Amino acid sequence: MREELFMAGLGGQGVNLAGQLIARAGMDIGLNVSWFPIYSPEVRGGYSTCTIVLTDGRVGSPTSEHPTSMILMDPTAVENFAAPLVRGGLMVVNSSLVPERPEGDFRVLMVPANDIAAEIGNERTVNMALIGAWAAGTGLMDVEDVAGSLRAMLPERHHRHMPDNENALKRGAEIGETARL
Amino acid sequence: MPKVKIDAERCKQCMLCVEFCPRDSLRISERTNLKGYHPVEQCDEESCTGCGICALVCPSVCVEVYR
Amino acid sequence: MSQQRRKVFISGNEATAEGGIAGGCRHFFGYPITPQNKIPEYMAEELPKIGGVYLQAESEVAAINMVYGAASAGARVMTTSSSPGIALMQEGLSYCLGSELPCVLVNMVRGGPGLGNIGPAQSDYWLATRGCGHGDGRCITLTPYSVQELHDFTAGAFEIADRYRNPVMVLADAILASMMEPCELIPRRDLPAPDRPWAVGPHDPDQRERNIVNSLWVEFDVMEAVSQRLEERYRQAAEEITDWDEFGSDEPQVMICAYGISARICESAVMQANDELGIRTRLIRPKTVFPFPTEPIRSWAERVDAALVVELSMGQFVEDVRLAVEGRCPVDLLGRAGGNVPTVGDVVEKIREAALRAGVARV
Amino acid sequence: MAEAKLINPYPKGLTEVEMRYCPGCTHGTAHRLVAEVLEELDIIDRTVAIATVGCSVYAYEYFNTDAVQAAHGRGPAVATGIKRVQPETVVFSYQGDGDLASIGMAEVVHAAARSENITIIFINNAVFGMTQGQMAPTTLLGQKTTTSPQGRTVEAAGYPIRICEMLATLPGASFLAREALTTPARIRSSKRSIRRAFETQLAGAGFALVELLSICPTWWRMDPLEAIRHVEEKMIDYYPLEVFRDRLAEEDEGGDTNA
Repeated sequence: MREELFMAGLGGQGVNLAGQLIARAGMDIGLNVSWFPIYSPEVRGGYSTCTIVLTDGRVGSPTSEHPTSMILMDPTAVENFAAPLVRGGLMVVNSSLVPERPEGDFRVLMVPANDIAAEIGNERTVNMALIGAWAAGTGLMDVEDVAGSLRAMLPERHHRHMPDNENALKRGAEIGETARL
Repeated sequence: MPKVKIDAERCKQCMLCVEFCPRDSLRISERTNLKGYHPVEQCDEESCTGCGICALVCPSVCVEVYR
Repeated sequence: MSQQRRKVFISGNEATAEGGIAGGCRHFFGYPITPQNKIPEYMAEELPKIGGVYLQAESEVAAINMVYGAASAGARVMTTSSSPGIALMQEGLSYCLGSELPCVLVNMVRGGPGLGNIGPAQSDYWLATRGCGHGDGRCITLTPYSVQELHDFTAGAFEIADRYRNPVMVLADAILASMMEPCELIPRRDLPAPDRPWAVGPHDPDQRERNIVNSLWVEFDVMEAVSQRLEERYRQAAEEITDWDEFGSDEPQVMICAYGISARICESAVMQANDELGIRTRLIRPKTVFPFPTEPIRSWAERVDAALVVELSMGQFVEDVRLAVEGRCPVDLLGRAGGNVPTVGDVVEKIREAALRAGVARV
Repeated sequence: MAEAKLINPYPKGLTEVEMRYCPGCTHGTAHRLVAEVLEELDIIDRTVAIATVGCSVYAYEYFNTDAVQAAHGRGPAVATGIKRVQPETVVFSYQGDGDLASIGMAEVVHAAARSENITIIFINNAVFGMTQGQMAPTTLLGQKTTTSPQGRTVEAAGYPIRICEMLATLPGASFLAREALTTPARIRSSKRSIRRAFETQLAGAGFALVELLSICPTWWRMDPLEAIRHVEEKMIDYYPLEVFRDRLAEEDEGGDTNA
């Protein structure tokens, strides 16, 4: 298998960290992985994108021309980056910010990530809801595994956020399950 | 008797020792060293007090003072 | 290695810095420049913990001369920078070469000339393999293509530098610097001091003559003898440490030559060409570019119908490939610049064109 | 009367190699003073001399210590590298005015700013000697050189740089003195400052620099005595002889006050 995931969002939305988590989780379940970022020139507030390759073979190129899945976190991301997604690929969209469902020859998961985070009461869990949906939607990893990798990545002082993160991952995964049907 | 010995082959005839000698006991010699300089020599052992100024000002480090 | 390697998920910059520490580096002198700033930051954090020294120099010029001083004093020492900074270091590097001082430099190449940009590039190929100051000195140049290799090559560079009494440059790029991958870290350990009887420092004058680190040889014959000694050393290095990797078809029609990040892209392209296009393709990937793996490239050139070189520069690496191939097969170039990187599709298309021209593929 | 005894044995800090300086050039004097200080402080075997680029490029042949030849102007950076690896080593960089005040300005300023625990011997003879008499950053206004043939003017070349005064603005500079290698008294005073500069390093007190006004009979186109007069009459006017900073002494005084 070879999954090429492309993620895009505004700086500050935690795009890169979320991407690193997915790659790290992939490594933890025994896949070969890479994570490659492209930042816009502004250090903060600019655009963030990253590409994650997950494969049981050689990673080869860490960049991707035609991603097999995408996580797009805001309207600009959908507008600018959706086109190269492969036919039949999976697009995870933050529907809290992108109300209109993108149309195309691909599967779409509308995940109200900001709303989920608000309900959980922790706005930093937005990207966890999206990751949960992606994980379940691709069927590549269980959210429990993702949570385990997150715990390993986070410094001790942030472990108190783990319940919120796990909650958001699960809520996202529930939505993700629907795409696999 | 105080005495100044100058390594004739190292002397470059800069004259600083001659000029600064308070007793005028040094002079340029007639002879020529391998570099073509006329090395300084002591001309007046009697007047030398062994003050060492010649050695102090010598940039070629070629003056020995005996006292 | 007695201790187990620990597998972590880490950026190229961090893997490089940790590789330096694993290689025995306890002295780091550097100056900030994107895209390698994570390395000095990492060193500033870690070296004091293990009794090492991190010093931010006032310029790259000063940094390389601090390296020169530290190497003279017998330390395993390194600096890291990116293209314009490495350009500034050329004089000091030349002194290291002339004085035969082991030291390690890492160059995370970015777009140029001039201030260029901070995108990935391989356009310092000539600088690394031909340049390195004036005169007849050459830098031994290693070209990692993954985070793991950045770590391993940087660690190994110190031993190579000591073996040949020569600076070693690890030549990578902005992508390798910033990307993250799993990496098995070489455990940190205290290495014995390198054997450098020529190093300066406190000594008993009855035990040895005074040591002088110098590259001034006014007499022509002496200077020529130094140049001949260096040349002999490079010839020896060519025999002993020339390294490369190969991947793909065992009976190739097309040979691709690429190093570093370009080789990563080519690896994917080779898989596609073999599996989807049915063009039998093999990647030859130098892990050292000075000394250059002339032999494998030459020997495959005898057997393939076409060669393709992929590099992030306008045709620098290709010259070494052509020197190796010596007309045995046509050599095509896919060169990108300025931070742009060819896609896998671009490379596959080039493979197809090369195969078509060589008459080994239709469509 | 007892037999006369040699009162100035050849300094152990110098090798037997004959210095290749022009007749009268006070580089030789400076070398001797440094060598005597190294011997008196008993640090010859743990000193590394740094020879830089200029007339004193061969200093590594003259000082009887381990030595490193450094790129033009980079002596303080090389000294920093050595000192950071071997804090127990005494390191000094011997630099002329072209080397230190022109191409190497950044290195010396930042070494002082860091209070790098090294010693700099700075020879100021107001001219580039090795490259045949060109204008230096310290060339006096009106002074003729091969690249200021009509005499240095402010319009064309600005003002000469006073290194000690400039470095004195940096708290990291722990010992700064300007001396002249002209008269016997001044040469003795020079040696005191050189000794103090090494003592500063030995005490771990940080950056020390001694500027020595020197003569260049060849490129000043004067005989050595004229050249000495020129220093006395012209150079000292612009470059006053002074101990600008002596942190060890300040600390001693501070100690006395507290006692």
